[in-house]
Amino acid sequence: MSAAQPALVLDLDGYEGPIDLLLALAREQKVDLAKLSILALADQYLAFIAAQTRLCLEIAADYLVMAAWLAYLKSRLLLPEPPSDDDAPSGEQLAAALAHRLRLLAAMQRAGAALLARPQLGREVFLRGAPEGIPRIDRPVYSLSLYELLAAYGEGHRRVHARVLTIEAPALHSLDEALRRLAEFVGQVPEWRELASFLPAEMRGGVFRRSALASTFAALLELTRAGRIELRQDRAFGPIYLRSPAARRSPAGGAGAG
Amino acid sequence: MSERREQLRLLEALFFAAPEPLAEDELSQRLGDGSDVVALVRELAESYAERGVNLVCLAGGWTFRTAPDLAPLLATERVVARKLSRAAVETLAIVAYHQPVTRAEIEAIRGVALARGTLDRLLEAGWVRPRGRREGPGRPLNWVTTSSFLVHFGLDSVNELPGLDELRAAGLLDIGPAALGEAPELAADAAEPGEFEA
Amino acid sequence: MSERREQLRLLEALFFAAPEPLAEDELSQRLGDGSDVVALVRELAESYAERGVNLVCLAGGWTFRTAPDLAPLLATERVVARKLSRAAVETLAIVAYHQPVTRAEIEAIRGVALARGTLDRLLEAGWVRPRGRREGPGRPLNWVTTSSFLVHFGLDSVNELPGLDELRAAGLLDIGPAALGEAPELAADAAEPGEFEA
Repeated sequence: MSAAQPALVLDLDGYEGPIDLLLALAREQKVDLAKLSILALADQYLAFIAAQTRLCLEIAADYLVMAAWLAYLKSRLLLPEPPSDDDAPSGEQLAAALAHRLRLLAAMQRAGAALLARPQLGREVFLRGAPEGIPRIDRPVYSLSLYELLAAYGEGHRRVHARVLTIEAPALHSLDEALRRLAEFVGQVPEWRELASFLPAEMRGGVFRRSALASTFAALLELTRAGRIELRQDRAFGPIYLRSPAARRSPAGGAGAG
Repeated sequence: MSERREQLRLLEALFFAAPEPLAEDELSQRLGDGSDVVALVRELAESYAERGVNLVCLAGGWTFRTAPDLAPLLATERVVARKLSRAAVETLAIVAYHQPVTRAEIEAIRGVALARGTLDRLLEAGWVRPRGRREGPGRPLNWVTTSSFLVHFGLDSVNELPGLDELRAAGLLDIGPAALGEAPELAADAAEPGEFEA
Repeated sequence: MSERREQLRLLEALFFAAPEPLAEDELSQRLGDGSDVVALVRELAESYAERGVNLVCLAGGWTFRTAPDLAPLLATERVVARKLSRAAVETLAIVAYHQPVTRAEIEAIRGVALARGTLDRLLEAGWVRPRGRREGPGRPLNWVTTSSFLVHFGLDSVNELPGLDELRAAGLLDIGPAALGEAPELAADAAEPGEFEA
């Protein structure tokens, strides 16, 4: 037997485990797996293992375990069943179970081959090479409550009204404007003159006039503090007079202030 | 002409599986010398001309493309919930209260220009629509609310929208301290679109 | 029957455009209620039966695919797949025919521990995936095949696996007591992957 299979001696690596090896040996019996002689197969396996002179123990461990189990099975098949141990499977049952395993693995090996023999995607058959895809269009649905709608309307009113106020503000005579106006007269008022004569000429309504008076008065105070103008009021609520300081009246002359 | 039929089948499979358009000289190589690729491709293109996919020449090669007229049917619609911007909600409210109203009037009432797309959003939501044009310079479109606007807000007509007094009573027109005492003028303004203008 | 023709065109375009097989209920949605999707698909499949691309049912959905007999002619399109090891092929077959199946069961059937990487390769190919855990000691993962396994091997469902009926009749879809109980040393080995790995 060993002469007939020199290749097997060197080639444990070619087997996917002890069952696979058993299956290969069984196939050498050239009989239907269902009619397999497990006893003969066990002999074959043991002979095969015995012939391995160069077994790498690490790789072969499970093959050796199987060999031990087959030797045990063989003894169970050859010797009369021990009377004790009612629950333990008989030698025949163990052999049948092993045969089932062999047929199962053989079936799975065939099934694997059958799967791979099918036309495979990307090898024999192809799907669409460049699917355009199905475009998605989002249809928006808006949710809005009546309350939100009405609140937005109220909010709009509020905002627009606030805007009206900020736009009206420039219609008043500002302090900056008054300062600019008065600065033009500084140094050109040698005699006392009434404040009212410095108010903007284009007089408008009451609010504007009052704001012009107030801003011009504030500007006068500012210029006086800076020493650029002099103020005089003879009595409470009386008219207010102003003139340029002495130094500014005569730019060439000496010091002096009022 | 069984061989011709086989060549057409092969062409069909090649166009189908290729990731990009196939040029005629590539096809010649695949079909073998002496094949009349031009005629074969023309025949295949004709047999697909009326179908859901067409064989078209793109970027110097031939490829299958879904028929252009089917594009709208191919797309899948997906419903997406969206929120309207504040500007859009306010614009909708103005259209509701002041309709028919022109874009310029809406802008005048809001005091700011309408961003591009604000009215489009409302149009898309199906809540406003144009109705006729205003006589006058430029003949601008008039905007009104739609019946689905009424349905959405559970109203029988726009007359059911609360009046300004009712809005104020509900606290929705409350005006901040900056506005001082001028609320009554606003009420008058609201009745006449356009007078809000600063 | 112009409407029917339009429906066939739309189906054709959908199958060409879709990146994956389309199930019949998806198609019903697209074509509208009351469309006889089954009959339409059958008609389209028949009209393509002799052509270079065929309409086939894969993994529960319909899709176009090149005709299998053209394989040798399409060969240069071939993407050379890495060859699967014998262990991987056997493992794939075991998962396909015995699913859901645990790693220990795969090892019991094969009579040897799974080398590191065998399941990984199949997982990487997208052909198997874990699904749930087996109740019992250690709660091991169950392995099943995926829909891309079906698409790859041209199957509509696992019920179409070749030879399934004969295997069932021969009792070979049962892993059986032999693998689990009555060859104790093997079963115990199988439960501890890693010990055998070379």
